[in-house]
Amino acid sequence: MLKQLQSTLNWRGFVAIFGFFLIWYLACVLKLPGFAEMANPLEVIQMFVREYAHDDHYWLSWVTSFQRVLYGFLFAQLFGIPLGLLFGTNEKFRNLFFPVFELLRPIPPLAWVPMSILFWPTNESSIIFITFIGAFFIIVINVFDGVRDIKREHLWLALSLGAPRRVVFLRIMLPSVIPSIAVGMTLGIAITWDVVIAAEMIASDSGLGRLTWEGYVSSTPEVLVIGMISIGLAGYLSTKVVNTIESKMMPWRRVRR
Amino acid sequence: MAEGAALNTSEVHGTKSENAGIWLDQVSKSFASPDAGTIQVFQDLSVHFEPNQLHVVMGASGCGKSTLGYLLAGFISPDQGNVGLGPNPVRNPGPERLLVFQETALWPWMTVLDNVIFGPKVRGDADAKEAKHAAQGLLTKFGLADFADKYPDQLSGGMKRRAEIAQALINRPKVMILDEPFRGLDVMTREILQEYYLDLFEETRQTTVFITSELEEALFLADKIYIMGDQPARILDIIDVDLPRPRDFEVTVSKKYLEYKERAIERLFQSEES
Amino acid sequence: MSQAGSISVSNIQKIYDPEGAAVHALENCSCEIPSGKFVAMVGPSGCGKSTLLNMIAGFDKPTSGEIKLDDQLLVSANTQTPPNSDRVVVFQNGALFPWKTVLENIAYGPIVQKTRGRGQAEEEARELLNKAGNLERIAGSFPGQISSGMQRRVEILRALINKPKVLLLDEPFRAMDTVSKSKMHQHLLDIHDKFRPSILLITHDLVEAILLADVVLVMTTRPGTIKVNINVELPRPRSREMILSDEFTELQKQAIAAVHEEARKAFERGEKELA
Amino acid sequence: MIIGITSSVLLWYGLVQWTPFKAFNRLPDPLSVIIEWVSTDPDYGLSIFTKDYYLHILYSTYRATVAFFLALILGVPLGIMMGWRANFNAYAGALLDFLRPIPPLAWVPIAILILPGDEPAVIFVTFLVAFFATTLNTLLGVRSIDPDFFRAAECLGATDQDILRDIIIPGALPTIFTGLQIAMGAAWFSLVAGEMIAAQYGLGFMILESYNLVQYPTIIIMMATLGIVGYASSALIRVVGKKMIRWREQATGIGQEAET
Repeated sequence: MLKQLQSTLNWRGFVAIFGFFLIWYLACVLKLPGFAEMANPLEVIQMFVREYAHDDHYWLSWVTSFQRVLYGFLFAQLFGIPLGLLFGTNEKFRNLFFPVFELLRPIPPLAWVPMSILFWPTNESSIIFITFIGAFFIIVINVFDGVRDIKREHLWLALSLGAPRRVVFLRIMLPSVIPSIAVGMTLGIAITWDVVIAAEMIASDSGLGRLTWEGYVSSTPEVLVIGMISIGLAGYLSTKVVNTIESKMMPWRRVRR
Repeated sequence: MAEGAALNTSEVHGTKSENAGIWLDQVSKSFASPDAGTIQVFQDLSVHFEPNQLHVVMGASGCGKSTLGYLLAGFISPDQGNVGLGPNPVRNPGPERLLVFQETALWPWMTVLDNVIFGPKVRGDADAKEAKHAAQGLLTKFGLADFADKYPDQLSGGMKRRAEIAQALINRPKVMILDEPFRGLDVMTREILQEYYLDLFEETRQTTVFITSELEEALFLADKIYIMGDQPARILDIIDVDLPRPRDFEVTVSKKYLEYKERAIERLFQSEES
Repeated sequence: MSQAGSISVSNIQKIYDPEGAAVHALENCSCEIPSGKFVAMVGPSGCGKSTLLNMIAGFDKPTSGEIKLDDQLLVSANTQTPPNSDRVVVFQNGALFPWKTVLENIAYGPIVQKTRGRGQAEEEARELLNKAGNLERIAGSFPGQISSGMQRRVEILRALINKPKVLLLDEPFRAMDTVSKSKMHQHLLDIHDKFRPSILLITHDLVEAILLADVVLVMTTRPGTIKVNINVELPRPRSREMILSDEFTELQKQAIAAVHEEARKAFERGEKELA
Repeated sequence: MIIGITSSVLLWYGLVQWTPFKAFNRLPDPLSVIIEWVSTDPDYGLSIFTKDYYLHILYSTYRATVAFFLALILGVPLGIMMGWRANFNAYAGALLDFLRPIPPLAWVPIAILILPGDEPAVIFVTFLVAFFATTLNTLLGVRSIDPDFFRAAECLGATDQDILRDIIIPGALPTIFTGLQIAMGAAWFSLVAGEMIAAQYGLGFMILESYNLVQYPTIIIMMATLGIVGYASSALIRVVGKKMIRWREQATGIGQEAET
């Protein structure tokens, strides 16, 4: 954490990020090709302070998107973790259904949009479903890999000390898989935001994704940029929260030298 | 070795009479290999490890030493033949034959103390307080009293190995099997741990099968050295090591030690050439 | 083969400063590696042996003091001669390039130094493999396909083809079993007899050190400095039977006395630092 | 395996046809999908016998390929420079870290705004995800190279150019290929969204369009096609990777040679 802070706070990093904004500003002011209709950073800030910082509609977009991410993410955990465990521990079940899972996995989550809208009664539930799909496959695969990577020595040791099956599952297998669950969570939260934003642009009238898209449609590039930055910030915050939860889940990793 | 343990070791390891010999009788074992069909690791292998001795099984890497350990511990079963402890055949893992793994098998998500009391706790043969007391006693004896509440990854390699030995000993096994327990440690730490283990053994005389690929380690510890050759694994030679006990590192410069060493090296070279 | 290659280390001090806690790795450390001699350095882990070797190789700089190669300044606090093929390192965990064949690995030095063309370099590499005991059959193998002992031999050959003045061996036989190790000792002794480079060998193994070296340097625990300097006057060529001689035993006793005290100090400190 | 797949398809059929749940009844059943897919005269105009079907595949594949190779050409050198030169990494790494939290798909509107036309915009967002994956994995690959390899090369007299050619590129290659596979998957992911939002051809576009035109079986056909094409493209990368990293194969495939 501290290290990361140091590396982003080094002066070269500042120079690079400042340079980025400067080029953006100059491109707009000089009306370079493509930038004629673009807003420059100062205009974006002005717009934000003047019209958005106090705007309920804007903050509601945050809440809406966060809710969708949260539900999609939680459902993906709720179904993904047990399914991954089942694939990992039950050979019969795996032989039966893993191929089906593998057939569905390469289909990009957003391709599910129309089916989801058809199937689910409300727009909200269909967006949550697509979000769920985005994280679900990654989580299952990670948990499954986690089960397969359990060190056989860890299981043998428990067995030879006389542990019953239930204890082996709860105290040896589950904790072994936690790091893989954590990896699935990190990847999952990033992809969830990605999916929510796209789904909102395609099939919703609310949320940060929609806000950004409307910025484009209504030719107010300031809004478009505000939307993007908000989404970036939201994604960053969620990742931080997820990382905190992960380190709480693995106290033994926190103390690693 | 750290003093000040309130615990009497015989309390922990049981009395000598509880120790038993462990054996393989005409054991065959093969494994499926992806590119070479099946590999016959053992064919009609018979070995008898007598009680109350420190047996060292020594051979080059890949000769089937670990498989031997796993068979004795009951992690794998022979295709043919029998493995047994005292008069009884064994087929499953059990707390009377405990194996200390190569590298480390401490569960990283449990503190050192939780790792050590796992056995008594899950079997329910001691109440929690009793188990904790015994574990703390052992940890103190092993110089790990200050580390009971740490996680394994906070320990140095040498400490992990000692914690693992404690994790096994608390269950009062009749036989200890150690599969290259000090591998991967630097030589100096290794030597110190060898002294540790030797002290422990000389105190308890617990039946031990110690697997290693290091000749120096074998000579320093053993009552008997079994030199193993491979494909299929067999015992090439058994050396009775008649060096005085208790031993310390002075012994490694004695004439007798060096003669044993020379003989063993000869034997090992021969086995490679054949 | 260049006949020079004497290293002189004088008054080296090295202080690492991670997060403000100054760690004195080496203090007042001086020693000599005479031209063509085999010097072994033993000491507890973390005593700064590898640091010293890295300085000679040109990977690191001292805080003060200097190291000279044939009376030329190699490193000091403000000079650092970059690594070069006159001082080649053989690494603890092996550093053969896994994506190049054995032959390509050995021929690599002359090719990148442009002292020889590819064809000629590979020809020489092949010769060297043969001289080292009919190893030509592994020329086309990748390092991952040969045993770890064989990998070490190839790595030493990869160094030798450059005719280095000094060969720096950083615990190269660590984690090998007794038989492979014993064979490696013989190979290394042969190589030293044939090519006569100066050799600095870092090891934890006393028997290995005495059997191979002309001089055994025992280092203290951190901050590292030379504790004892043991001259090994066993005749050459040497063979492993020599470990049975009284002379050897006597040397071994000397070394054990010096090393074990330091090892225990280091061990106990290591445990304390963790608590 | 076959039982698993068959029973799943049967379950799907049963749910759509025989259950009283409206939600399921609205979906197309597998039989009608397959009939439509292999029909010479499809009801909704797209089957394996129609030209348009392949046109959509071609469009999507073209976009994914262009985006992928752009990502490869820009991402790999950038990743290498970042991994090799700490100072360069201080600039580029900070900028990348700064931009990365913005999901690639959030770039769609701005891409349409700035770039001339929808086509470059779709390719741009597809490129963007692939680019991040490629760059970061290349960086990881370079960092994962054992530092002793660099030192050994220096000892042997290698110049920077030699080190780049003989150490960095071969050493990072396995990780680069892992990255390329991830990049390919991510590219398809973005492409579909991009096509849904701003394209007139392509699989993603057709999925949404079929929904608007109430041609439900076509949606499933397009989804399945996407799955197949996506899978094939990452399989292709895997095969190329295996070919290029021959030493890894051999090192683990064949047993250890005997020692003298």
